[in-house]
Amino acid sequence: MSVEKLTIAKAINASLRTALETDPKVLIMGEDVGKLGGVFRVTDGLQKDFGEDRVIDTPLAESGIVGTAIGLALRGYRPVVEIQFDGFVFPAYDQIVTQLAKMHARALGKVKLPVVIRIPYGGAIGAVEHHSESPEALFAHVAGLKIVTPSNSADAYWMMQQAIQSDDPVIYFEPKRRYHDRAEVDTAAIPGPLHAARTVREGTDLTLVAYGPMVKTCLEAAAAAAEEGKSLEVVDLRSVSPIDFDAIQRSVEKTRRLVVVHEAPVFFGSGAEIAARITERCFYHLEAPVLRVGGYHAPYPPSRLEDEYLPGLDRVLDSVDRALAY
Amino acid sequence: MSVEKLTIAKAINASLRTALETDPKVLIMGEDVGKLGGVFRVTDGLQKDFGEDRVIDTPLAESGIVGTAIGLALRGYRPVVEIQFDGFVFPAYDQIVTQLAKMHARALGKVKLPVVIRIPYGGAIGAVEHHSESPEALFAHVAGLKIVTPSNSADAYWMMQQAIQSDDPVIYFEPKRRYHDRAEVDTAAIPGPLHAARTVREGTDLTLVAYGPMVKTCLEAAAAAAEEGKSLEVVDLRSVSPIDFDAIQRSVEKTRRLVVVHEAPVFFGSGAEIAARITERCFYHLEAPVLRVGGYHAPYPPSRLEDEYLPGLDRVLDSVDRALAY
Amino acid sequence: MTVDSTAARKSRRSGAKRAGAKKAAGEPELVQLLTPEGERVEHPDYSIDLSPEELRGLYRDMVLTRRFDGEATTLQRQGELGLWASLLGQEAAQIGSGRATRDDDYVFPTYREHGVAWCRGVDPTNLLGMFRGVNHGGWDPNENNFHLYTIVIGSQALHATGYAMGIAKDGADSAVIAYFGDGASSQGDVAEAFTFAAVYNAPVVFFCQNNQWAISEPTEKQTRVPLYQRAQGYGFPGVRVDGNDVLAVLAVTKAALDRARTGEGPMLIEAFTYRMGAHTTSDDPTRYRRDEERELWEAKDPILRLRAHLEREGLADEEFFAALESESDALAKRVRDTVRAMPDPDHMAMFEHTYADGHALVDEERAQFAAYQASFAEETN
Amino acid sequence: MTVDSTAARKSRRSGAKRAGAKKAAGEPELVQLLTPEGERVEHPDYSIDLSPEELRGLYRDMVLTRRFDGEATTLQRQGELGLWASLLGQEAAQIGSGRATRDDDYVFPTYREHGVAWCRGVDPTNLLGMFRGVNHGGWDPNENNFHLYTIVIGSQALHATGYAMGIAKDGADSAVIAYFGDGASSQGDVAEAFTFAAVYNAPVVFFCQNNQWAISEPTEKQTRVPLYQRAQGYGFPGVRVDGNDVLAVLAVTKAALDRARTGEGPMLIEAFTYRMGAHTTSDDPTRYRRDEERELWEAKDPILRLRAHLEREGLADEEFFAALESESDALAKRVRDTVRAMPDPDHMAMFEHTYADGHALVDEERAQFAAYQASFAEETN
Ligand SMILES: Cc1ncc(C[n+]2csc(CCOP(=O)(O)OP(=O)(O)O)c2C)c(N)n1
Ligand SMILES: Cc1ncc(C[n+]2csc(CCOP(=O)(O)OP(=O)(O)O)c2C)c(N)n1
Ligand SMILES: [Mg+2]
Ligand SMILES: [Mg+2]
Repeated sequence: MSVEKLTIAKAINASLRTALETDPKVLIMGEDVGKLGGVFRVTDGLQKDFGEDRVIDTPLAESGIVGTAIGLALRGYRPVVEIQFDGFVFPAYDQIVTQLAKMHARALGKVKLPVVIRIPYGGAIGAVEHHSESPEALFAHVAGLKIVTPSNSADAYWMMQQAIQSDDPVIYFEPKRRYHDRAEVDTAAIPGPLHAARTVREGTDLTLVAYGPMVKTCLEAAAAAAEEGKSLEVVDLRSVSPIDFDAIQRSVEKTRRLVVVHEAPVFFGSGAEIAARITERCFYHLEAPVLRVGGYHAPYPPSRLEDEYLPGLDRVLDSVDRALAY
Repeated sequence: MSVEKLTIAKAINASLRTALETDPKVLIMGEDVGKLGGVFRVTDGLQKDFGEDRVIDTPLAESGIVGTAIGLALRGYRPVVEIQFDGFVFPAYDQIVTQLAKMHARALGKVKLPVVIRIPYGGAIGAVEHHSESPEALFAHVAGLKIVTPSNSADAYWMMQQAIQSDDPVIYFEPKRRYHDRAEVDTAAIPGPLHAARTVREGTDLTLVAYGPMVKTCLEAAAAAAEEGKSLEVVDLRSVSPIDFDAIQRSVEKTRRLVVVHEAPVFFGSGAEIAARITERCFYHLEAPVLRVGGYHAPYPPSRLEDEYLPGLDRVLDSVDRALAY
Repeated sequence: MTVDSTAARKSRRSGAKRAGAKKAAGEPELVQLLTPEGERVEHPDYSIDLSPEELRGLYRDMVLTRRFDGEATTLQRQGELGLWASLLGQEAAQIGSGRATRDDDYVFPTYREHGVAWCRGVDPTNLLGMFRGVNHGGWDPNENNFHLYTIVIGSQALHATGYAMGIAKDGADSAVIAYFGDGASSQGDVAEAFTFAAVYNAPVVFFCQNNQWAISEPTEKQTRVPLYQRAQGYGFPGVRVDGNDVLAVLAVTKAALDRARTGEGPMLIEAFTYRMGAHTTSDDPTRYRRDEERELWEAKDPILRLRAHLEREGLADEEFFAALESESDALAKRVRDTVRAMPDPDHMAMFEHTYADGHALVDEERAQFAAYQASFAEETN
Repeated sequence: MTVDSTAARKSRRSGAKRAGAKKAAGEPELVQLLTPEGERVEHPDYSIDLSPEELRGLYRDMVLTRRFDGEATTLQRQGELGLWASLLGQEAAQIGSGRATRDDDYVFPTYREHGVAWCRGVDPTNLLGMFRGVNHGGWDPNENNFHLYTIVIGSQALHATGYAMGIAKDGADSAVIAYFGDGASSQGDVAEAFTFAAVYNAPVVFFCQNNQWAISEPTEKQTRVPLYQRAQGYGFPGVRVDGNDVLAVLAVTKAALDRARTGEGPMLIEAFTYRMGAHTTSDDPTRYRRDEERELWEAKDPILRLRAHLEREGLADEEFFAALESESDALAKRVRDTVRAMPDPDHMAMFEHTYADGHALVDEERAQFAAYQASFAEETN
């Protein structure tokens, strides 16, 4: 039987295991990914079963991790690199932006860098500073990277398979607050395209676009709105670069209203790009401006404030009401 | 006489000189800023006149430059740091994003980091890779930073004075292709607010918003459009964080059409934020969607292609026509 | 309290095999002034001469720090803190180095320097705010010249170096001490700090607590030679000190700070110690290390060691120990009470302090949020 | 061509003051096998025994490289290139190290390794594309195991280390050589490369061309001790070689590569040389250094040195030199002609190669751009 109920964390683990089994070139690298199995246990048991040569505890240096992963990829390996928390990706930012993203173009396609960078991201876990951020926009602006983020176990499994198979560098953002959400995974299914959005709830009055941890929040918002007689469609973006604008457009042409929700700060966030492009595409369809719900222009706050900082049900519904009021 | 005709490069030099003269805590730091006077000669003559203790040639390590500048600021200094070219800011990105931007909030306001980071940016100088980029969006998304960019000599002078006086970290992007543009600077003037936009040409049919190197391009576009009987208003943004949305809104309420122009890639660029927010603010005023003109989703190309990659007169006018056609 | 401040300039090699330079088979030498059994030994390069009162003071510092630390761990288990990073086992490294600093020196800690904070006069309850989640750092760094905890590994080494460059520019004779761990030694920022410190001859002491582990990774994952040797290649001296020997740490750190303040530039101290507990309360060390290792190090416990010395030499009586026990209890109670009473920050605090001079967007978002919150109040009305 | 490959393992110190280990007052020793006057000397740790043909080959490599380099400088002045980074003065460091590599080794250059590219068989005209602005790197790295030029200082040290880790995983006996400059030694990435290379015992040779300058900054702005010493602190050997002595560079590099391929791990070579020209054609070195310095180094010219040796030993005749002169002229002409004929890339090339597997946004922008361009064609019609 290939259908199993798995948490998101376990689904990623299973996917990494499958990759290690089927492709001898796949490597796992990062801080504490080996014996400990990662601080979230996402790589649990992999070093034990595949050895230190394939599941590599690295020195504590993110630029070094990504930089050596690039070298390993040049040698024909397919490294899957873990950044321990969102806020610790920045020491590697230079390697990601100036090397990983650009080398394929620099070489006119003559080298490929199939590197996956796993980043547990987002808040709501009561953590200290740097452990709750959502930096996806800082990567999406950079050409040469692909950015995906699953919201459920099946996607977690399959999108990791596809990310590893991709010949492009992929940043794979893991919604850490949802690691323990459990759902069915069919490991024998035929997955859809990696960068296609998915409508996870149909509706007619307004479209909610979200990805990663906010998909569940939006589904809850849609359920709550339904009780008030409002029919919200929820689109799980799944990919932040490229963005499946066609799917959003189709939905908005139907609902004529759009609210984009993410944890990252609104200013220069994904919502801006979506609002700008969908407004251009759907100018005559939109009954209301595209509204955005996200973090504020402030460092991620101390955890006792994160409930206020993060978009929750109420803030989503507040924006829905505002959009419907146009 | 305090009015002089200066190039942008000389105006910045004069402003740094004034700051060094008036505040003993001001320091200049960076690679080759001393004896050489910087690869663009922006710091020319300053080490000779103020000594190696104030104008510091640093080791070749951008994280080190920004990191030690933070330490110097904690000690009460006001370092003005040069990053030699836009594409070389990324090794310092971690220090900028996780430390420089966040320390004031982390300390609940008890420490201030008056650090200015000068970055010559943008293309059209026929340079090799990494020397022509426009990374402003990658900083604007990050709370705790302020981002400004002058388009002319007078602003170059005064905005540097204000950036140095600011108790917040300021990233000061210098439009390197305009370094040699010359204009009058009144060093005795009373400058307006650092983060206010300025209408540099009045018009009635459409608003062009630009900053840094693209202001001149937009003025040229407006002049060309005028010959065809189209009246374009040009707003020089001057500040990318914060953005003077009020000024844009006022203009758009009048012209009802907006095109945003920047060199940086369109995807997740400044234009997205401006389009999203102005559409929300001016939903019933806009006759056309906000259009964006910028770089493509590709690494900055080899210089023989940069004329095609960068927004020029024709591409701006093409978007103007498209906006007017709604 | 006297420490031979010129000592550090002498060659490290010259001390090999002599009394006080402890060296297990295959292990590099190590400055030691107090054996695990509490016996005073001499070292050719580093000497120290403390009064009984000073010795009792160091003991008190370590005991209170450990008690505070244990109380914080308990508070985390009780849900009062979100996380705690215990210093258990590293008391000597922290108290020894912390007590070596002068008031005008400046300290850049990691997130584990609770003992150093204690020495600097930071109220321990202030350290708990960030672990409780009510702030990101609850003290004024300039009040005690003790910077905020830095979580991004290695960053503070550069801040410390820059600060020290500023001291040199000011012509002051203060010094800076930058703490970091064995894991942190791999970060580029630490290497760049070494480069800047050396080139500018900055008065900064790099104090690496090699507690053998970076979460689950042993030091072999960061280096194949002892970390103190790193310094040589950058042109300044490095020394390994027994990090569980508070006297040796004090002597070596004081010498290094004095060296820095007299214009001799940076120095690297590797305090060889052991993280006796978990990395943080979120960590489960049984997954990656064996109990025997911990037991081995318990025999070198920094507090027991100094106690043995005090007892052996008759420098402290029962009354002292009993009084200290009460003082510990009182501290623990105060910490407990203070933490429990720590209020959650006001929601509007999110919008404070992002900028010193304000920012239009923050103003706009603050106003929107206030209106949004007010809308609930209206609904309830 | 034989080189004592075990040499590098011996202590560097043992060679001090002996023949071949040149040391000016206050300067560290330096492996040298050929004096500036062209006299062969022996070194206790590194030996070399080359046939006259091999010696002439090295001479030819250096002469052609310099001629190519000069031609490129001229082409830049004529506006055919946007920029040129000349290797003038560094021919021995590059030819010696380049010729030490085996075909299956992998090379990670900076932006100045034109001589190494030559040794690897990269057509020199291919190097010019990026300086002309028609591409960012015009060759297939895997064709000659010669990576693209890397402009962001220090980044490639990590790529080299990762590649070497891959070689080790494959169980191959190839090695990697990573080039970087004295300035680059300050970058955190280079330090992290040292750490990773040491921890994984990766077969990588770090080859630092200390040409005394990082644009306008002398090496004292990067370090206060000789750079080769940096390696020790990371647990692998470092050696300084006379970078203007092609024989010494060849011997030392070959030994280091052999060492790496036999599982002995990384090594750092500091080739002590001099950038005789400007940093690039955009640079004006008269602003920051004195002519006398250059003159001093001209006396150590790597090409003159080997020529003196060839002549002194009667290993090459007039005919050889004359033939080489013609070959140089031919190369120069070919370079000139090829560059001038290099077409500008098609505009649509902007949209190629950002991704290997495509990207919806790129497709959209490509189509928009094509339509936009077509609109001009329409207008003209
Ligand atoms: C840049 C960065 N990467 C990763 C982490 C996550 N992290 C926190 S502590 C730690 C280990 C630190 O080890 P060490 O430097 O030895 O200090 P110790 O915790 O042992 O005191 C890691 C990997 C971090 N805080 N910062
Ligand atoms: C990260 C980064 N910062 C700055 C630059 C600009 N830059 C180009 S070459 C150079 C000096 C390099 O000196 P060195 O490493 O000694 O190499 P050399 O040019 O002497 O061969 C600088 C600062 C760069 N290319 N990359
Ligand atoms: Mg540790
Ligand atoms: Mg150099």
